[in-house]
Amino acid sequence: MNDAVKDAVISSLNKQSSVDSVKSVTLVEAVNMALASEMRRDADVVILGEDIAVNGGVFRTTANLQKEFGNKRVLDTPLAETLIAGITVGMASQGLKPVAEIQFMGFIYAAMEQIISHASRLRNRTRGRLSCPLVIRAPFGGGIHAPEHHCESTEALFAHIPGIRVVIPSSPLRAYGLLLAAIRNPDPVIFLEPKRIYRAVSQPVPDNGEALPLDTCFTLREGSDMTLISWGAMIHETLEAATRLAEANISAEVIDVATISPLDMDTICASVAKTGRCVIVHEAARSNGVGGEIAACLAEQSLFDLKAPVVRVTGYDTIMPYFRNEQHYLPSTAMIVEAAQKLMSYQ
Amino acid sequence: MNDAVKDAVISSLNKQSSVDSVKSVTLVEAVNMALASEMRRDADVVILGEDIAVNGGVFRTTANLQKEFGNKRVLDTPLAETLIAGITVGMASQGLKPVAEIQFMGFIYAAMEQIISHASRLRNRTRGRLSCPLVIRAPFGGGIHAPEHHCESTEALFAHIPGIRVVIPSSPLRAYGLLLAAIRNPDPVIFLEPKRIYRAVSQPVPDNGEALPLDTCFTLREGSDMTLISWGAMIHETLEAATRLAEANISAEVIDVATISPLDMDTICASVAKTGRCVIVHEAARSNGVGGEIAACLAEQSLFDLKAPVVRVTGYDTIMPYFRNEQHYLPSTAMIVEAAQKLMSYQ
Amino acid sequence: MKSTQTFDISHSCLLDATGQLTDSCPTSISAEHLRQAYATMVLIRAFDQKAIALQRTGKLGTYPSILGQEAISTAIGMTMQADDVFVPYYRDQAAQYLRGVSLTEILLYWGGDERGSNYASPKCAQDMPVCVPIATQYCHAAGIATAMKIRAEKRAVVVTCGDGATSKGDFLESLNLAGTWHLPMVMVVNNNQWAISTPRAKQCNAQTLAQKAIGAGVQGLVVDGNDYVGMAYELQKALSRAHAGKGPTLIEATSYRLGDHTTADDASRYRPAQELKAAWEKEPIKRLRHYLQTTGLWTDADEQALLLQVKADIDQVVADYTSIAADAPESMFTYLFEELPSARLNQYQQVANAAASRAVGGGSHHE
Amino acid sequence: MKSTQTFDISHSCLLDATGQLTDSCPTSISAEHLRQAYATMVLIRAFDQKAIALQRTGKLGTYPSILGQEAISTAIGMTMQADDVFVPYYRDQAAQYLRGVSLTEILLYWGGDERGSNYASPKCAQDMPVCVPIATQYCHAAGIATAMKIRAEKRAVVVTCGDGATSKGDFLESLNLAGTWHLPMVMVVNNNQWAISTPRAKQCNAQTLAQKAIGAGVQGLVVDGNDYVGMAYELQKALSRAHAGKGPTLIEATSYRLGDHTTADDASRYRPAQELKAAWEKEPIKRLRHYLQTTGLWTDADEQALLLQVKADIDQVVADYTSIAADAPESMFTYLFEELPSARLNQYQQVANAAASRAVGGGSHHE
Ligand SMILES: Cc1ncc(C[n+]2csc(CCOP(=O)(O)OP(=O)(O)O)c2C)c(N)n1
Ligand SMILES: Cc1ncc(C[n+]2csc(CCOP(=O)(O)OP(=O)(O)O)c2C)c(N)n1
Ligand SMILES: [Mg+2]
Ligand SMILES: [Mg+2]
Repeated sequence: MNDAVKDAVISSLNKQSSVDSVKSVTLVEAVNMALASEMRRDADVVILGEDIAVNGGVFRTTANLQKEFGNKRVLDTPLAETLIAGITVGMASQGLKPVAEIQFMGFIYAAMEQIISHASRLRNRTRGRLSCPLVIRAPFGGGIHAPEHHCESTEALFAHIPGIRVVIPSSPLRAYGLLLAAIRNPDPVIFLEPKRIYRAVSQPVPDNGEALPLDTCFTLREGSDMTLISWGAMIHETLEAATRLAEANISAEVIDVATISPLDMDTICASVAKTGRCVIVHEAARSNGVGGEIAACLAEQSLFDLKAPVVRVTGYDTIMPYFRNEQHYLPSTAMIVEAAQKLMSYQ
Repeated sequence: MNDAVKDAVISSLNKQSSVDSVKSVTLVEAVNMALASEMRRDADVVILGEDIAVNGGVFRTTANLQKEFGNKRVLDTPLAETLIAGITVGMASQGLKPVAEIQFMGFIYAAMEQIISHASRLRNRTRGRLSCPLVIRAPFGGGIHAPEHHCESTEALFAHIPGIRVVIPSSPLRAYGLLLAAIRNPDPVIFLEPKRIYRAVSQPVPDNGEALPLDTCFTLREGSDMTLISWGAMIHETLEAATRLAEANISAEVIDVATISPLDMDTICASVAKTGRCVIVHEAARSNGVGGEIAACLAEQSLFDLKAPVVRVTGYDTIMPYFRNEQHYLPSTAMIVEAAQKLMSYQ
Repeated sequence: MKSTQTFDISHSCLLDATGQLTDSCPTSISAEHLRQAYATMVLIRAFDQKAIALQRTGKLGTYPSILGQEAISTAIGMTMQADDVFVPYYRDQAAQYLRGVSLTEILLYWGGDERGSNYASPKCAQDMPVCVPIATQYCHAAGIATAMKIRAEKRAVVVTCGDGATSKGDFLESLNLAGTWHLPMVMVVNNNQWAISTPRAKQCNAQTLAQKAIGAGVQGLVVDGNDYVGMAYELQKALSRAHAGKGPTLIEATSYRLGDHTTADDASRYRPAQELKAAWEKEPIKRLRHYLQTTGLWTDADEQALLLQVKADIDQVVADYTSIAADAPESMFTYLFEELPSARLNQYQQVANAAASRAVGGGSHHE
Repeated sequence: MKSTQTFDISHSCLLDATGQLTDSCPTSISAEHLRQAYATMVLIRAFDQKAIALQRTGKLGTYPSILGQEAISTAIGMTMQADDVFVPYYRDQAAQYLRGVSLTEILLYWGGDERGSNYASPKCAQDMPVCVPIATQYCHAAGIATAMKIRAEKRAVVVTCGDGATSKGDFLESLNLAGTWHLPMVMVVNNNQWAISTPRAKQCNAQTLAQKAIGAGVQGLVVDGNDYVGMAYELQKALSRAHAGKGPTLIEATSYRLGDHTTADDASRYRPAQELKAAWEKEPIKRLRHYLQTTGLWTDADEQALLLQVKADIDQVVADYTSIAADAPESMFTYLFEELPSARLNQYQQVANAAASRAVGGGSHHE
């Protein structure tokens, strides 16, 4: 992101957290606030999904919205993910701004055909005559002791698809600002919510209707020895790792990619130019994960800035184990610290 | 691949092409030969898909198989890709070895849920009690002046999924040997056929029932100045580029990845250790493509072998244009040569 | 204790294969309506033949012929309200034409040019482009109908597909939603008896495809799709129901694919010649002409004038089409997003530069 | 010219809500059969309560209760042939148990341990594990039935799902295939009136879910799923048809989800208390017991003995379950492929090493 935007973002991040008249909310509540705020502002915004209306969503992200906005704008659908994605495309083609929920990312695969073959292409196929201003939200990631198929982190599948944006917030504040931006964006956005931290932290989030930019990374901590890159729930282990590294006198910059597609490599390359070392952290399986794309861009654009190999600390290339063993799959703070420390041996 | 296998493969490659009593066949015919050969050998092999039986497939890869093997082993399905993938999983769970065809890769997306959530997991979910020895074949790639949605190269989506193999032949010989291996493999394999070269070249392929290994790259040409890596139809532009580079006294090694998941990085790293330079060529969109994974592995494992940035020559991050402009999307030999020449300026 | 519930599917045909009306002509279908419908069908059949010829001579890509299904598509175009939304499949040349899509645009689309779906006429600005992935358009149609319901508009969506499409999940999910949400939709299944090489009987064991509506709580019926009059009449009724908020209708329009699946197909490999011959006896244009001529609504002079006009129109269309140079290569990025993300500027520039350096040799025309 | 075609859906109930037979008991259902079925239902209800209690105390993960659907699942388990294949959904504890799956395995599965689907009994070695992605199992069932047909075996597949699942494309695609290929399948829809918070009426506008069979050319019927006798009888007939090569049957078994959707749900947020209360009046166990007692097939002494046995069995199951330590972390790679590709050896070693270094603190038990 350019410096002006960056300053604005960082100062707003700081401003918000210092305002104590503002209600502290969790990520779930921030999503709910953003939906309500945008639905009040824009009558074209409608939301739909399984169990989102009367029940308010299995995670309560859409709680009370049907009460406020009525059953024409808050729609419980039949159980059919292909359909949900497909009608969302249809609604968007006529100028509505639908926000669909897929109950868990593990059930989004039936929607892939509509996302890949239609949502991402409608504008291009019609040379701009029609467009597809939709958002598809889904909780993602493991770590909440859920049954199988409820722990997916397959953001890389979407990041490979041209014509859609993929956005992942890692705090209530960014959830609010990025979701507003996603809804207002005139093109399709896949918005993945890290459910492991849905209620992990609260943060004051002013309901001011201000969107965040969709094409920039967020630098959460500045540092000079290495760059730690992550997104979603893993940001928390990553920040913790940075704290622990600081105790060992290693200064780590932490970047929250947040908008994993299109990817803001400028911020990442600038950071690596400064630090010369880079650890990429994600929960998804390693091979062909988004970390691979970032490392590849570094190998292409920043090779001579690198003092050390680019290291990925990620989920393994295997099926996420059922929950008794899921902690053995998820990257840990210790693993990030260890990887980072190894990199310091390269000068 | 280890050296013994490598020698065997290279010698067999050479042997075959020198045997002139053997019929020269196209890639389409090689696929057909492999299917017939394995169906003769193994009564559990059945094939299914849209228009594959009576019609012999829209590309004729399954021509005449129903005549030989009857309508219990060669099944025309209704028009439903989710179903095709799902019944294939069911059949495989009971010990059949189904080989399903998806008519074009652009229509495989409806099958994603079955591939990701079931085919890849059945063995793991049941701790080996059940398994999924299936093959899903699909023609892929652009360049044949087909309508929209008929030109997909989204192999990266499958390469990110643990528990499945992704295999891509680039010659009739490898199509035959790799397809046999895929069918015999006890786990699910996505087998993508580069339709641009379905009939581009003929090659003597002995119908000897010999499978190729599924976990090794194929080194098609040895060289010392740089490594060119590709797969599928783009292998042809890549080999042509190597020839042109040789004319300019640049010695390029050419590696056909062929089994893009799991990926044989040993062969690639060994080559780059020798050459110090690497160009990765693929038709798919660049971001989060398989080229990214290879470059990332190099940045991780071979950083200090690299004399020059790892360069990707790929399709753009956009929707493949309709056919009047598709040539502007497809990487060309000239682009590969240009990228390679630039790399020679790094010493 | 046992009880039984009963469901009905009606079959209708007004204009039989010999061109005789089996009942009186509905008053909602005027003579002028029938004359225009007939002229459209003749035009579209001629256009279709020309498109196939263009493909054979390398001037068009793979093309799906409408041959045999002209009555269905024409009836859709003739009966829809201007502000309804049409969600076509790839054999809807007649309906698209009547909605305002130019024949040049249809050629452009099959000629491998995205601009063919950027309909210039404001009359069809809201219509969806042709949909290639089978049945996926049914979900769009249901979404568009939902938008109409949300906005409390008196509009309807007409969506079409083939018989093969009815096996696909998205067709069935959308049909179910249409019933559940009582959507203003008219769903037309062009049952042309084949899905490429797969005959209707291998697609589904039900006697009719219309009866899929029963499981969705939707009104379903079978209409002879070679009968223009019956087709138009049932569409009028279904559209009225939709406009009046009375819910969706599924119409199975039975016809026959008189051509190959597309120009890339050779139906003789899988289809009995006898069956094709028999189907020609029932084709829609001849029977409508017979009716119009025997009732004095159409004369030989009308026919002569029409054929001249059709030839002139099509020559013009082809001339327009072949004169359009390929779009700029960098257009592959222009419409990817409303505004190109900065992360893609590099690639945009790369395409543009590559094109500029190739351009020395001139733009690519239709080969 | 108009003609009409008619389709029927039958509704049946033998044992009514008061526990009276509305007809004579089918001879194919013996007294011993009924006693065993009753005992199973009582066992499974007690197991279900225990599982919920385990979840509440942190000893089990999210768990989906079978409460109210015991008759359907038990009837499936009682009527299937040993060499048939069962393709369950997640409320099939009774059928799975009767097929040979141990209750300990069921707890293991919901306790977050893959070994819960590695059924030790050879009796159910061919059965599919519980399926979480709704309706996807219908395709597997169709594939398994296809395998049987290819191999010309006299076996059948029974597959189940909920009412919500009938909206999903894969359910409908599979139903269509069952009809088209005349597959040896019995498809049971557990219509428990709710899909999480979505009531049956918001899922589909059709009067019954069974009528989805009509559009697929499949025999469809509605059975009172709280009536064990009727359920077992209709299943016997459907299985006989399947075994005899006479094709598939879709059975909509109507019941009611007497519990929350899962332990993660709170149905009071969306479901009228009145409706739940009314549903309890029709629940399946009481009515079967009433029938057995009034016909002298079951005594108070039988009941006492059964309850003692059930308690002992369940205590044993829980003891077994809680004594099983977590699987080795590296098992996440052991079953990924038949043979681990060399490209994954590194990661395998990494997990194993990490586990070894953590293991100093002891293995993870059920929290
Ligand atoms: C999802 C999908 N699968 C496969 C195809 C390839 N394909 C194109 S047309 C066609 C047959 C369609 O048959 P039908 O629905 O009866 O329509 P018709 O072409 O007969 O008008 C197939 C299989 C496709 N376009 N989309
Ligand atoms: C494809 C898919 N979408 C969503 C879910 C989340 N989910 C789990 S159960 C359920 C409702 C299922 O309802 P129904 O089919 O009626 O079965 P019931 O639970 O009532 O027995 C939903 C939406 C899922 N598991 N799979
Ligand atoms: Mg057809
Ligand atoms: Mg239910």
